[in-house]
Amino acid sequence: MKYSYYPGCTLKNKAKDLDAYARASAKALGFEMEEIEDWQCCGGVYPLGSDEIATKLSSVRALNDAKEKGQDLITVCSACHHVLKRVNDDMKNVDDIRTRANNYLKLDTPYEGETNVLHYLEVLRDEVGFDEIKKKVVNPLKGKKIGAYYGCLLLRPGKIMAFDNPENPTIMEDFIRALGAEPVVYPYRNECCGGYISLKEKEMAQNMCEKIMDSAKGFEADMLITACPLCMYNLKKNGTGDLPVYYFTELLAEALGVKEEVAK
Amino acid sequence: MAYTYGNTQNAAERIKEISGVNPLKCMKCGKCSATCPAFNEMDIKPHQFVTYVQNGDIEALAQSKSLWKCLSCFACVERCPRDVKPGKLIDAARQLVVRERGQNYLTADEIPELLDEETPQQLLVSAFRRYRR
Amino acid sequence: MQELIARAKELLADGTVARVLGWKAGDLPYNPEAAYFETAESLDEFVYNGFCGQNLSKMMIEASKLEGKTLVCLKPCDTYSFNQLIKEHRVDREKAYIIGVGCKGKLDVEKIRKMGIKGIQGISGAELTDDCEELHISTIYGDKTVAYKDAMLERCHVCKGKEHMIYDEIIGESKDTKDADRFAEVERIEKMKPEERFAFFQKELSKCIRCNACRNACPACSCRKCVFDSTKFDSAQKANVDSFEEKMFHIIRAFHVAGRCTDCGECSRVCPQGIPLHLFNRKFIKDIDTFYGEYQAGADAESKGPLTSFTFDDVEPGVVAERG
Amino acid sequence: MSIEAKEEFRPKIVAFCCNWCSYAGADLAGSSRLSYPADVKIIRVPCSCRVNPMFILRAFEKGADGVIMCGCHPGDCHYTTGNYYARRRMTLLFSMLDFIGVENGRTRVEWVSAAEGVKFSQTMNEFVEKIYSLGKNVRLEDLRCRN
Amino acid sequence: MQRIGVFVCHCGTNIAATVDVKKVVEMTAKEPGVVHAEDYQYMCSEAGQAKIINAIHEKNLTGIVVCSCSPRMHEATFRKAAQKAGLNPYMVEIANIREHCSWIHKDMEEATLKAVILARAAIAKVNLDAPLQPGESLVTKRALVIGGGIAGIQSALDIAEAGYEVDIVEKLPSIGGRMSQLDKTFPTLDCSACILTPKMVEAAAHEKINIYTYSEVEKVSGFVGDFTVDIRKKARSVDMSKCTGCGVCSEKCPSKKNPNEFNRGLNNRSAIYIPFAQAIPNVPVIDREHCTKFKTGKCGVCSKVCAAGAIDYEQKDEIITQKYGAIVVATGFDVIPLDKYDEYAYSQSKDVITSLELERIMNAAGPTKGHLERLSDGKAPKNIVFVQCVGSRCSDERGKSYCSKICCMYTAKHAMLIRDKYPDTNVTVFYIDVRTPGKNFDEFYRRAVEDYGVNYVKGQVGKVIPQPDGTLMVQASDLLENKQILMEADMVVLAAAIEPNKDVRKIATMLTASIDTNNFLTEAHAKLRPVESPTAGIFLSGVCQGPKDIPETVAQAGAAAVKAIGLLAKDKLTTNPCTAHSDELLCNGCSQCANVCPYGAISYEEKQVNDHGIRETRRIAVVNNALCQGCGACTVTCPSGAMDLQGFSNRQILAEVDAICR
Repeated sequence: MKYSYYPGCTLKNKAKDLDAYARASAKALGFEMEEIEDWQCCGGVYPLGSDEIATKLSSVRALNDAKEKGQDLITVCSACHHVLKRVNDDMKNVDDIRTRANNYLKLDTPYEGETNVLHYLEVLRDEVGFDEIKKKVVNPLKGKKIGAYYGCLLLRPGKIMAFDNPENPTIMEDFIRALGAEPVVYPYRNECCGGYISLKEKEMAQNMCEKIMDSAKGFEADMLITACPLCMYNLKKNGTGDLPVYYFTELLAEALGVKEEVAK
Repeated sequence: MAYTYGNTQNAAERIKEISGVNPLKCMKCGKCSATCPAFNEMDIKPHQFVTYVQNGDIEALAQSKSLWKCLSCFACVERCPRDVKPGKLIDAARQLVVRERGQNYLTADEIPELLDEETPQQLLVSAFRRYRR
Repeated sequence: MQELIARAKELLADGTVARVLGWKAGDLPYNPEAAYFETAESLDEFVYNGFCGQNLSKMMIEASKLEGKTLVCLKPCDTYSFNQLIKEHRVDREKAYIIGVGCKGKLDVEKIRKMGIKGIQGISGAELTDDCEELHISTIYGDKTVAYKDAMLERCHVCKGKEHMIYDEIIGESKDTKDADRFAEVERIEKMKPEERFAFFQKELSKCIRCNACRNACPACSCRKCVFDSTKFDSAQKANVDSFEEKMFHIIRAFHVAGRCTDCGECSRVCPQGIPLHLFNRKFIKDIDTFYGEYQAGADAESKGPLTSFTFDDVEPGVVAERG
Repeated sequence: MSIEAKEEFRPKIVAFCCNWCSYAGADLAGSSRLSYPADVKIIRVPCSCRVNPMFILRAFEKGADGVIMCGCHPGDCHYTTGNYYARRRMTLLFSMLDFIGVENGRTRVEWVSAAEGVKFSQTMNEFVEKIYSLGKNVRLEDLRCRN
Repeated sequence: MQRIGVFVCHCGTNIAATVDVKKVVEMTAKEPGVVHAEDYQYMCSEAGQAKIINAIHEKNLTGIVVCSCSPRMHEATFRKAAQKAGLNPYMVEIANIREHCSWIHKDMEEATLKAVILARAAIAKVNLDAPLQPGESLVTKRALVIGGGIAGIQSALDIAEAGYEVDIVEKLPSIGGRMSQLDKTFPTLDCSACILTPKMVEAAAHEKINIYTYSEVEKVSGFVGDFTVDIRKKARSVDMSKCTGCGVCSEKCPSKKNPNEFNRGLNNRSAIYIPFAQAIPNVPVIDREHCTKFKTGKCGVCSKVCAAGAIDYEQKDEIITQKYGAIVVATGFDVIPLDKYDEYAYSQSKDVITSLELERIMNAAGPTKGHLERLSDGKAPKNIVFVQCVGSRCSDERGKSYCSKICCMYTAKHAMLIRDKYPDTNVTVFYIDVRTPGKNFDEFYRRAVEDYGVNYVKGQVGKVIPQPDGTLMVQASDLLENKQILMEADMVVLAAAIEPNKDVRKIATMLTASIDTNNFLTEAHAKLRPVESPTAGIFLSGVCQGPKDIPETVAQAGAAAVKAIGLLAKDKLTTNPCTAHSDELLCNGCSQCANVCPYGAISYEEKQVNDHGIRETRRIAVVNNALCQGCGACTVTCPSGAMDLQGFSNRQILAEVDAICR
């Protein structure tokens, strides 16, 4: 299976690991991620305004690129996934935005939300299958108690993201189980860490990160995993400091025995 | 800050238009405020956004701290039983401010001192998108 | 034909049937007409050849009312109509002795004329016993030969098959003459723009002179009194001063036979103006097949027709607008 | 011609409504004061299956610009099965009208329950708007019927 | 030619404010056939009707057109008036110029013009009206009640007391319904079982009442006064006539781990079971899905221990066909599933429960024997939080748009009972509004606050956060304080919205009774006919029509019973004369009409006819007027137009079309 891949700015920079482990794991699991050419930054925040067109165009370009290749579009970064998925929904369902965006872009054939946007985790769950992953795990992460930190962007708004139950998600827990570790379910796993405001409102972000990490620790998690570079940064920077945070792809790569390759 | 929105009803209409939210659907249950992780930092609380828009008191909303404290985490959007989506309203108000007033919450000059080694690009671009025109 | 006549005489003689419904020669070599024969002698006038296109099923409605059985000669495609009439209680199966007559395709004299053949004095090669590959036409301008196929009725090019759906015995061989797609013409029209379709039907239907030949020939149009002749709908026949009249008449006529029409093609065969009336019926048949599953009226005498049955998840009428 | 074109076009629209659901839905639209253009005139029939294609053709013949039929939702027919037959009949009729080149927006079927006053009003507004966009029905009108 | 009178109603200002009634009078007066036209303030009033009657007498009117409200409102009124004046009532037509005109248009000129056109259509129709005589049909003096909860029981009792046979069909093994699951009832705090059980016993003992439990309605045909219903009596696997109800079978049954539906799955029951102690009938049923004997063929313990020899593994479903004159629907409700409200941690924590589960916990026969305990660890809760409006008043697809009506009151009840029995427990209720319309209801709620110290907080709960120590944190709004609260709780009770029983849609379809988008059955008129379905002979009892508490349910059940009795008391019903009729001279006898008739009202006869001198025997369609309901399906199927519908004839409808398109 071959997917169009949208890495996003952070994965080319501060979150290189997230990207590298994802690619290595994909190879081990037998699917291919083909980076789309000339992708542009998604903007990091989905422009909520119904009259915002320009800020949605970079996403539409990426989506259209995948459509032209006839591939599903895969992302690893939660924020990029969120933005792409929501813009795609607009292009599919909101007449006004679709018309205006197409008028602007003047594509050969108008883009109408045809591309299927998938998060890497969704590929693992729906295309590869967690049972299949379990079979391919060479270093089961036995004995590790891992808390999944979902954050907001993957889950909400639930209707559009259609990723998992937004109030009681299970995909990352199933993922953790597939790697041979024990998932820790804690109530703050879908609460916001305050990543977006961490630049100016440090104290606020600190409060929020602490709440999340204290809750996870309370339920005896040894570590957290996340799919979002911003959450990663924020939890590390503004959290309690005594709970390690990893990208989910790193643990995947480790369990699949391809982590060393990446380190090289 | 002496600048005011000429016709307040117009500004309210703009907010409704940008957000696509009908504030009249609100039944004042307060679930948004019960949900909001930034509640304590806000001067105008999420459930009050609706009333401000309804009353056309956009100036107060524009001046509020809440505008910049909202995390865009969509928790209120997800849980609102009436499809009112206070998060969308506040986002629209924020856009109105940065667009029409040229009032950037964050200027380019301020940024370097806020950065550290690990700051991801994502945070920078999102800050730009959220806080300035 | 001789075999047919011999058998008919036999059946008359032994009292199985009281009369024979077949064809006798007309005033021209190509216009045999339906006729009853009640004696062995009269059967000498009996003819059956490539020009006996007329579907005799409908005549059995009246024949069913007569004393005794009627021997009726039905071609494969006529038997569909007969079945449909049984289903609708219009003919009495017990009153009919059906001889399924062979058919190798029926001829359209208009097609011959269109080839520029005039002054026809005689035609051979169209007997049931012939192989029906070539027609030999003697005219006042000399003899001509044309391919049988080229003179066939449109309906025979889309023949439903050489099997008789109902019969008591079969005499003569049949040939499958299908060499075209039944819905091709309908599809061609469907692909046109609405204005073009409108213009097409405007042109065709404006030829209509409301002679009612179609109605009279149609085995499904068997109402004792047509709605267009009754006061029930205030639709009693009026002079045609406007195109709508024809549209209304032909749409309603097609609608009334929708799900019952066997596609026997008599309407187009008898139209003196050459209007392709069968297109309306074919359109309904095509829609019925696509929307509700393939259905051939007259294939049996029991099943419920598509307009008197339904499924819970039939397509919505909006489908017409959706498909554009 | 040019004089006629300047005349404001007010379409004639006939709505056949079944007594049990759609007519009641129209009543509810009325008592809820949900407006729709006055161009729509409703004819009450016991059931959508009472609507004969001849009625629809007749309306067009007499100069109607649009004909809409409303009935109970499939499965909710007061007479159990009436609207299922109506659905087949109208599907075929509409398809035939489309086939002979009549704009298919001039006919519509909508299922409206007694509780759907809002839907009734919305449907009529949409339909009228559609008919306005199509303009006068010149293709089916019988000119003799003008008076 | 008819002599037609047109009567235009002002309906106060309802019509007159938008429609120029004088103009309508003036315009319609000119129509062919119209010999009289007048307007009046209220046509439906006595005085208005008198005007019609007078005009009929004075002007020898043969047809009446009333331009007024919907015929669904006053057609019957005006028909009766005409009848009084000696005119056939079916010579009256209504032009609906209120609902279809004045109420939806603003422009007077436009509305007036439309009113005139609608009147013209009605005039055109009257012109072709023919006097009709209603027929008669017999009434089967027996009622069917679908559902054996308090609504069904009450309706059945009332009908039976009036002297008619009643059958109750209950899907579950016992009657009793939701009310049997309740512990106490508001606003008086009686024990639910104490007031329900006598009713159940009375119903069971009543000589006119026949109860089919563990049974479902399978098929309904016919019409008002003469329904034929197939009831599927599911195999109980126990012979009701032999069983003594000793209960040994349940005790000895080795398959004990099956969720106890009666206790909302909070504990388990055996595979052969009696749902609850007061069950009627007191006969167990084998849950074949969980029974070892049925699953593996090996076991048969119950059969061995049954002294009465009542166990019958071979029992089959039985179909009972019965005729009824009236049907009462009392299918009740359930609470909505909470899988879309995971922010309240219902699926994550055993201590987050629904109010109905709390009823079972509080009940002496419940899973905790009536002790208020946390289901997770059996400890007594110290802080209980109630959350109101969980899934009610929601405009998204997660919940229901309506107010469930009973939650405010039962929550006050729960809060009060808990504070009364366990005074050390803190009780907080988060509410959006407290809605207590009802006799002694607000007083009841105030007692909870004032006498029992229940803490009511205005605001909704955003999230219930399970803690590592097993307690819960509740994050909520206090809107009056403008605060976000984080409150400790060890039990959270959710007032989940109620919704109509899942089966009601299927039943409504069988009955051809209309149903709304929330699956509540629609009443014939929201205000004036609240217990009748628009489908004649179908009556609505209890929550199947809309959310209700017990007193309201019982009141409505009684009202539905009275309506049913009113029907059963008649020996004959006059039937709608607007039936189909076949013109024997036009009929082809083709049988197409019979194919589409839903009532089997069309048969065929070989009949001698004289068709303009031609005498012959023809196969002719004949309509049974008692069976025909007048849908008209046959009329469109008939190609020759032989089949026509009286009151809605082809020519009449065409005349209306012509009048509108004129």
